[in-house]
Amino acid sequence: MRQIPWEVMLIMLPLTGAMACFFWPRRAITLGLITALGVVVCVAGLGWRVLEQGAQRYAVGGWNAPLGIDLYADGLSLLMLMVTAVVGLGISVYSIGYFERRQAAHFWPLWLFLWTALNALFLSADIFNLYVTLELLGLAAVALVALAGGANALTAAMRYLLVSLLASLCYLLGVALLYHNFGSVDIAILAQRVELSPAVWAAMGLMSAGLLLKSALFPLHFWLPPAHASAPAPVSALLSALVVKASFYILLRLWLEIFPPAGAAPGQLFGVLGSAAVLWGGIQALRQTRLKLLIAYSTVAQLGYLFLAFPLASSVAWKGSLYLLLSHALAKAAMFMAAGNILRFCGHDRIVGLDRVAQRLPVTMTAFALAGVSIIGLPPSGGFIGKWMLLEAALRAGQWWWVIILILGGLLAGAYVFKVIGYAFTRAGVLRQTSRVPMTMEWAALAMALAALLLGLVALWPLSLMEIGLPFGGGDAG
Amino acid sequence: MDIFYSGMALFLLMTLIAGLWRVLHGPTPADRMLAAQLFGTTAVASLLLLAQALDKPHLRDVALVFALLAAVTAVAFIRRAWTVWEEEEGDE
Amino acid sequence: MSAAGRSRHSPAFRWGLLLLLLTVAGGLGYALLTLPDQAVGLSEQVSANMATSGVQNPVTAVLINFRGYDTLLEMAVLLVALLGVWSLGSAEVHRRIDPQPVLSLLVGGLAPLMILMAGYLLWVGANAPGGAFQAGSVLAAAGILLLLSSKRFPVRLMGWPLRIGLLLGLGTFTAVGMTLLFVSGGFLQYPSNLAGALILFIEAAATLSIGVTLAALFLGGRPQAGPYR
Amino acid sequence: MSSALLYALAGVSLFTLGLYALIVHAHLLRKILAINVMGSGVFLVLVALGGRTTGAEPDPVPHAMVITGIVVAISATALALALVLRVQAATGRAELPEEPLE
Amino acid sequence: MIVLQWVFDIMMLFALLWLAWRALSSPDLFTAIVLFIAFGLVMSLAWVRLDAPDVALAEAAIGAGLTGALLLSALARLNDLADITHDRHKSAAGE
Repeated sequence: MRQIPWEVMLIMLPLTGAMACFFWPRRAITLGLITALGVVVCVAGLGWRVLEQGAQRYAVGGWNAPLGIDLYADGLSLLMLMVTAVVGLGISVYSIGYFERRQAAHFWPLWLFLWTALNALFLSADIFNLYVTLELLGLAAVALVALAGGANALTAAMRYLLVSLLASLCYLLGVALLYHNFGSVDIAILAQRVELSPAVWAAMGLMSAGLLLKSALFPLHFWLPPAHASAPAPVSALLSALVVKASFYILLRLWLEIFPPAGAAPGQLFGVLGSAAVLWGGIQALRQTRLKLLIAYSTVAQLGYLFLAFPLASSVAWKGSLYLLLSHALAKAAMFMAAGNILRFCGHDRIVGLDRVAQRLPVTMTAFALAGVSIIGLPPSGGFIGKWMLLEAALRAGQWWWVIILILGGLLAGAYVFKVIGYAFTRAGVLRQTSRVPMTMEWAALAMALAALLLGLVALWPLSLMEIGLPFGGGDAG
Repeated sequence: MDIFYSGMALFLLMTLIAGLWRVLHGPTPADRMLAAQLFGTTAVASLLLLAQALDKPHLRDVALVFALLAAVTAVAFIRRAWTVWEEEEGDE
Repeated sequence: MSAAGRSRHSPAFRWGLLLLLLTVAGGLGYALLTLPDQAVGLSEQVSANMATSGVQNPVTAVLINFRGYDTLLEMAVLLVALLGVWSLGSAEVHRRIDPQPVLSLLVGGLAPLMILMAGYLLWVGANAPGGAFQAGSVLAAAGILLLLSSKRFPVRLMGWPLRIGLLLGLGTFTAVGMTLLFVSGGFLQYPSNLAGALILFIEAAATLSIGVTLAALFLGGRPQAGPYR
Repeated sequence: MSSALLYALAGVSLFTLGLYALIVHAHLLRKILAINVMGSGVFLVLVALGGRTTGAEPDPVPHAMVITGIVVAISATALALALVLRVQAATGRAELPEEPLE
Repeated sequence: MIVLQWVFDIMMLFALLWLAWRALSSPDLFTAIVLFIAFGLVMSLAWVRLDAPDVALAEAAIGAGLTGALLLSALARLNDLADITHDRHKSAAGE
C-alpha cells in the first residue's frame, strides 16, 4: 500500500484550488471553502504521519538533494502548518461575510495562492526554493493589501512591494554566495558543509538583513503599520498572523541549522533590536488613535519578543519563542477580525468613538478581550506559556535583563488593550448610524481568540510536537 | 581568424558606447529611441560575429531574438509615446 | 517629469549612505575574493543524470526535470502578478486608434515571424539553448505587437478563452505532476522513457501560458470584457 | 584574478548602485528601475561565479536559477508598474508620501 | 587574444556600470528608460560572454525587450494621467 504524500498534497491542493477559483469566479467562495477544508485534512494527515514515523523527507521528482529539491517536515514545520491551517480556515470563514461578490472573485484566488506559498515555504528544505516561495508570498500579499483600494492602501501596498522585492534580492545574493561556497542549496547539506569564512559572514548578513526586513524587526518595521492597517480586515489578519511569521521561520531555520558557528554576537544584536521593538512598538501602539493602527503597532512589538530567543539560544528559549509565535498568530488574527467587525459596525475605527461596542457587539468584544489576554501574556493563554519559557531561559542563562523587557512589554500591552476595552464600554461623544455585522465574522473572531487561550491549556502537546526531528537540538529539556 | 572576429566584435562594442552619446544628448525622445534601436542592431552584428568567432551557432538565435524584440520596443514607443504628443499638438 | 531626478534627502544623508554602501560593497567584494578557486557547483551531478533526464540541454533538464518544482512555483508567481494587476482595476483600451498603414504592414510581417521563432525556440530547447521561457516571451512580444496595432480589441476572446490560456501552463504542469504521483509513485517523477515527451508537452503548454500572461500583463489591467464585468 | 571574478564584482557593484538609487530617488518608476538593476547584479554574481573553473563547462544550475529569477523580476515589475499608475491616479503623484499614514 | 579578451571584458563591464548609473541618475525619465533598455542589451551580451546562452536568450527577450516595452507604456500612461489631472485642475480654475 503506497503512502499518500501529504506534503505534496498540502502544496498542490491550494494551488489547484486557486486556479479553480480563478477559472470560475462565480463559484469562488464554494471552491475556496472546499479547498480550505481539504488543506486542513491534509495537515491532519501529515501530522499523523509525522507523529507516527518522525520527521519526513520527500524528494520531489525522485531527485534527491543536492541535485533536486527536498520537502522536509519536522515538528517545527508541522506546527507552522497547523497554525496556518487553523488561522486559514478562520480567515476563509470570516471572508465570506466580509467581501462582496466582486471583491471575493479577486480575494479567493490570491488568498489560496498565498496559502500555497506559505505551505510550500514551511515544507521547503532548499534555500533557493525558499526564495521562489518568498516571492510568491510577497506578490500575493501585496496584491491583497491593494485590494482595499484608496490612496492609503495603494501607497502602503507600493511601499510593501518595494520592501519585499529588496529583501528578496538581498536573500538571493546570500543564496548565491552559499551555493558557490559549498555547492548546494539544500539546508541539511549546507549544515554539514558549512564552515565560517568571509563569504558565509556576508551571506549571513545579507540573508538576515533581507529576512529581518520582511519580518519587520525594529528599526526595519516602517512598512508594516501602514500595510497592515490599511489592508482589508481578513488580509490584515493574514499578514500579521502568518506572512511576517513566514520570513521569521526561514530566519529561525537558517540560524538553527546553517549559521550556528557564527557565535553569540549577532544573536545579542537580534536580542537588543527585539527589545527595542517590544518597547517602541508598545509605546507607539499606546499612542495611536485608530484601532487598526494600534493593532499593527502591537504586531511590531510582539514580533520583537520572538527575537529574544536569539541571544539565549537554548532549547527552552527557542521553544518559548515558537510558542509565542503560535499564540500570537491566533490572537492577532482574532484582534484584526474583531477590528474589522468594529469597523463594519461603526463605519470608522477611531478608538475614542467606540460607542459602547462592548454592549452592542458582545461576541466581537469578547474575542478582542480574550485575544488581549494572550497578547498581554496573562494565564491561562498561549502567550503566557511562551513568555514563561522565555523568562525561564533568561534566568537560567543568567541574562536577567531580558526579564525586564518581558515585564515592561507585558505592561505596555496591558495598557493598550485596556485602553481599547475601556472606550468600548463608554458612550462616545458623537453618535453614528451603525450597520449589521454578519454572524460568521463575529464567531470566526471568537474562535481564533478561544484557540489562542486553548493553546495555553494544552501546552504539553505542542511542546512534545516541537521535539519531533529535534529542530532545536537536544540537550536541556525544559 | 579568431582574432579578426573578436577584434570586430570589440570594435562594434566601441561603436555601441559611442552611440550612447546620442541617447544622452539627443534633443527629442525620437532621437534617443533611435539611438537605442541602433544599439540593438549593433548588438545583433556583434552576436553574429561572436557566433562565428567562438564557433557557437546558437548565438545566432540570440541575435534573431534581439532583432525581433527590438521591433516591440520601437512599436511600443510609437504607439504609446508618439500618439500622446500628436494629440497635444493636433487637438488644441 | 523634470522633477524625477530630484531627491528629498539632505546631502549629509546621501554622503553617509554612500559611505555605508561602499563599505558594504567592499565587504561583499572581499567575500567574493575569498571563495574557493574552483567552482563547487552541481555540474557533475547534472551531467551524470543527463541520460535519464529526457533532454540534451542541461539548463532545460534543470528547469523542467531536476528542479522542476521551482519552475512550477514560478509559473504561479507569474499568474499571481497577473491576478494582482487585474485586481487593481480594468485596463484602459486605446481611446483613439488611427489606421497606420506602415505599422500594420510591419506587424503583419513580424508577428508571424515571431510566432515561428517561438515555436523554434520551444522545439530547440530540448537540446540547445532555448526553452519555454524564451519561447513564451517571444510569443508575448508577438501578442503585444498585435495588441498595439489592432484596430479592434479582441473582446470576444477576453472571457474564458483568455483564462484557459492563462491557466494552461500551470494547470498542465500540476496535472502531469499529480498524474505521475499516482502512476509512477513520485510527484513530478518522469519515467525515463517518457521524460522527453512529457517535458515537451509541459513546455508547450507553458510557452503558450507565458506568452498570454506576459501580453496580458502589458495591458496593465483586467480587460474590459473580462469575466468580472 | 579571473574574468569570472571580475564579472561577479561588477554584479556586486550593480547591486550596491541599485540599492543607493532605490533609497535616494523618490520617483517610483526610478525605484522600479533600481530594483531591476539590483536584480541584474545578483544574477550576474550567481552566473559568473559558476564559471570560476576555466575551461570546464559552466554550471547549468545557476543558469536555471537566473532564468527563474528573470521571470520573477518581470512579473514583479509588471505588478509594480500597474501599482504606480494607480498610486498616481489616487494621489496625483508617482511618489510615496513622506509620512506613511495620515 | 588574451589581451583582447580582457579589453573586451573591461569595456563591457564599464559599459554596463555606466549605463546603470546613467539610467538611475539621468533627470529625464524617458532617457532613463531608454538607457535601461540599452543596459538590458549589454547585459545579454554579458551572458553570452559568460557562456550562458540560455540566460542570454531570456534576457534578450525579457530584460531588453518586454521590460522595455512595459516601462515605455507605463511612462506614457503616467504622462497621460498627469495631463488629465492637470487639465482637470485647469478647468476647475476656469469655472
